[in-house]
Amino acid sequence: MAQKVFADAEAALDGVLFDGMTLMSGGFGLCGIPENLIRAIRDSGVRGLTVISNNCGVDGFGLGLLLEAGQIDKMISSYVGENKLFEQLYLSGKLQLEFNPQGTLAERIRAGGAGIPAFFTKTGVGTVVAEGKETRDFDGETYVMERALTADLAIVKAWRGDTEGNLVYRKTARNFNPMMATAGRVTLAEVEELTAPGALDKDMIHTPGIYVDRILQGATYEKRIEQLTTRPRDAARAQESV
Amino acid sequence: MAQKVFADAEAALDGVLFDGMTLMSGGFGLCGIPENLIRAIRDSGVRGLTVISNNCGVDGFGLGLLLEAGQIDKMISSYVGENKLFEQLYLSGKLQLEFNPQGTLAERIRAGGAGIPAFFTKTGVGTVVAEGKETRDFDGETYVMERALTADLAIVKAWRGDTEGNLVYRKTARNFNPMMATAGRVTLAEVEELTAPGALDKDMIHTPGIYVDRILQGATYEKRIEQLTTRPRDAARAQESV
Amino acid sequence: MAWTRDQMAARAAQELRDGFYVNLGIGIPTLVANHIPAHMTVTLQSENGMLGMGPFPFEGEADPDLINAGKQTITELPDSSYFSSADSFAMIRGGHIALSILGGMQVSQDGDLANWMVPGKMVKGMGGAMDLVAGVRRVVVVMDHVEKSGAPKLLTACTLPLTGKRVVDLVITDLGVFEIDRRGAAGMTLIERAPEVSVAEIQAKTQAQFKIAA
Amino acid sequence: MAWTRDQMAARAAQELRDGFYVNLGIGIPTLVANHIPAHMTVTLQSENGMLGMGPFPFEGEADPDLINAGKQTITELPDSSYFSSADSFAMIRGGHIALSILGGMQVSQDGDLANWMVPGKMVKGMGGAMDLVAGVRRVVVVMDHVEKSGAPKLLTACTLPLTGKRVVDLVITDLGVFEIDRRGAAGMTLIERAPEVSVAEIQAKTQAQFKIAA
Repeated sequence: MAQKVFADAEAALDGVLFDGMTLMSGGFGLCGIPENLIRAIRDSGVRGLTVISNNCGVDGFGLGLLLEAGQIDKMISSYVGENKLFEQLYLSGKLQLEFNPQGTLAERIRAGGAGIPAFFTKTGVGTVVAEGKETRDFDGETYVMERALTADLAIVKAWRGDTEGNLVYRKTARNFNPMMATAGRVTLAEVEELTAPGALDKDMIHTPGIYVDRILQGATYEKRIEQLTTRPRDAARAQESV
Repeated sequence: MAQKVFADAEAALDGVLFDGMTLMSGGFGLCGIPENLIRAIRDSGVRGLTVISNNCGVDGFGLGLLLEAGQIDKMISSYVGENKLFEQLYLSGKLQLEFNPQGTLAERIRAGGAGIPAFFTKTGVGTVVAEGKETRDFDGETYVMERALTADLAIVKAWRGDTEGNLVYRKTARNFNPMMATAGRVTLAEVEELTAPGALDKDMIHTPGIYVDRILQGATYEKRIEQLTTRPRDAARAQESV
Repeated sequence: MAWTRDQMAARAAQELRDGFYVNLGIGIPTLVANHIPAHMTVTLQSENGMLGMGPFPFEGEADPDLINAGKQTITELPDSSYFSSADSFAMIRGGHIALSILGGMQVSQDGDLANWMVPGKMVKGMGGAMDLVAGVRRVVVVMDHVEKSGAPKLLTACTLPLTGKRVVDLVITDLGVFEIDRRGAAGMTLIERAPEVSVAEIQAKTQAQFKIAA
Repeated sequence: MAWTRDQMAARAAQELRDGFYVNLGIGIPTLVANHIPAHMTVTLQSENGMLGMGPFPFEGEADPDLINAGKQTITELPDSSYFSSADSFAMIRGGHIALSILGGMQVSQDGDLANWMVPGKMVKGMGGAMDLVAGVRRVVVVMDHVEKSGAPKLLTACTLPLTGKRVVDLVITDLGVFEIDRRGAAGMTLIERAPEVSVAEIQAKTQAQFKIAA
């Protein structure tokens, strides 16, 4: 019987990495990133990667680890943000960067998984994003044609998953993970909790197991917070909780 | 404060119906159809409808009621199936019919809700479905361009919904309902159980409330079964249950 | 001796592999589910929005919210999942289903398939068939070798409106099994015959040109 | 007297209507949430995949799985829902969000917006801004009237790479409020001034051509 469960990230990556490959990695900022698989890819030493991910982690965490190790040749992202090394490598010409509007990036990945080679969107018309791309009018509005994105390998992070690869995400850690799971020629999922089939509500599965080739329970989750913002408890509430 | 909850189907339909309008109706066969809203539309007497729905109900139930009452001019569907009146009206030229492959229909509706005016698919290339449409090669394969579908009104059926319009569907009664909820200029949802906000799991909402303009709890649900298929209990199991 | 419907389904089941996700059409293809080897994990997709389709329910336990693409009441399994029609056909169109087994009215020697309408007569509609043949990685058609009238169904070119062009990989009829090189130029090849069915009989009942496997 | 950041946010809040679904950008637009009138139901969308964004968590209660598009920890409300990035931008692109309030570096008199990069200097990326300005029904930009250097930010044409062409409906600066007829030919109109700010001062600090509302 086919077996999808692997003992750890290193085992799950066995045989699927090669230099020059295209990698999709789920997450938005540091939220919902497959941190165990990223660490194992760093340790594997694979090089020349094209990485499709909304962001590229931060210095010292998430995909930032692969940037630091010089394993990434090109990023396809919507946001560099506060990642200094990313910005610096790009500005110095050491890293190729293809900026995509976030929604276009998400839809290109969905299209890749859904067998749709191209679609039209209003996003980016009249900007550098549309340069060199076909534009076209529908009902008096101008749209740009965007192509699908797929990858040799997709790595995603879910909250819970079962041994058949059915996945459930938690809160805003869902983000790009469900689409990426559909767009990898091979898809690996890491989960915080691996369950037996039947433990997940069948009406509530975000990624059906068909999309997941291998699954593992992550050894540890740091789940680092990028921008901790809080508010003080107000007096009334503080009293209540005493 | 904005109020989305209506007392019944008739009240929810107030002011949104007009002759010659385009109507989307969720459901696959008789599974997951907005039966209360369909009955109220029949009673309203609105005419000249273009109806976008995978099927057209059966004689005497579901959208079959609108067919019988002569309220439909045109269907956009993937399957006539066992609906004799549908077949007969079409063959005698009294009903226009635009056949769409089921997946193309679903994707055209999703595109309509998602601001994508057109997309390419392999489905239907080389068949009557592609006649008169643009075809195009991507990476050596031929695809046909399909346009988005929207409607003046979308009516959908969910299992549970809250007063803000968040919806959850049950089993295969989900089908076309989530996409249609996004593609109506006005969207009405009927539910079996209307709950207060907070009663639904926030990670498990299939249709966010933003898509639902009006919501009602259906008065009655017949939930007719089109093809009842069962198997006998085997001896061993029969014994167990004694 | 021609194969029975059940024997055709059993032959189609030989196309299954462990771990496959499969979509079965209405009619004989549905019977394939009864022939999945016990040691094999095969997950059935139903294009109305379900993965992991179980058997028919016991009497009195049918759920109107749980039907297959043929609108028959079914059951779920421990690893089942439900999804929308758009997500279901994204799965199909995106090439995630390994195998589709479906019925046919006509198949051409190049792999064209017609199975959704007879102009002026039968207007059922294509349902999900056009999406399945365009999107699924391997397409197997199971059908009678000839029509009730005796007219051949394996043709040089289909005369009925097509469901898909160059989409069929394998045809299983009551008389034999044909491989079709739909992506290349090798055409159609007879690779198996039902017991006691002669090549001559098959040739007499087939309009399509076909080679005979060595 | 020029408006403070908070006063600009308060002015932007006047664009809200009961029942609106709204997306707020980073910076001053975030402050708009503090000015939603008590009798009004306004639902905030966060483009990373949430509808119904609540306030920052109490100390010690931050959840790393719950952040907004600015990557700040936030909370949920009773009617919140979560969804994928594809579904989030389907919502945005499909015109389901009534209003987007975001920051700007430059706005042209035709409604072009630049707010995502300074070539060779700042490479943050556009994130979801291009999708928001293309998809949301009404776009309001809140920004300082001039750069720190004193250079005008309301221009005849933007000099920085665009976020969108003819996308801005209203600009709120610390000096006044401008309406832009982005779908027509009427151009830009000054419709309000901050207290004690003269038309002459605004004209001196604005490169764009604008009319003055009667």
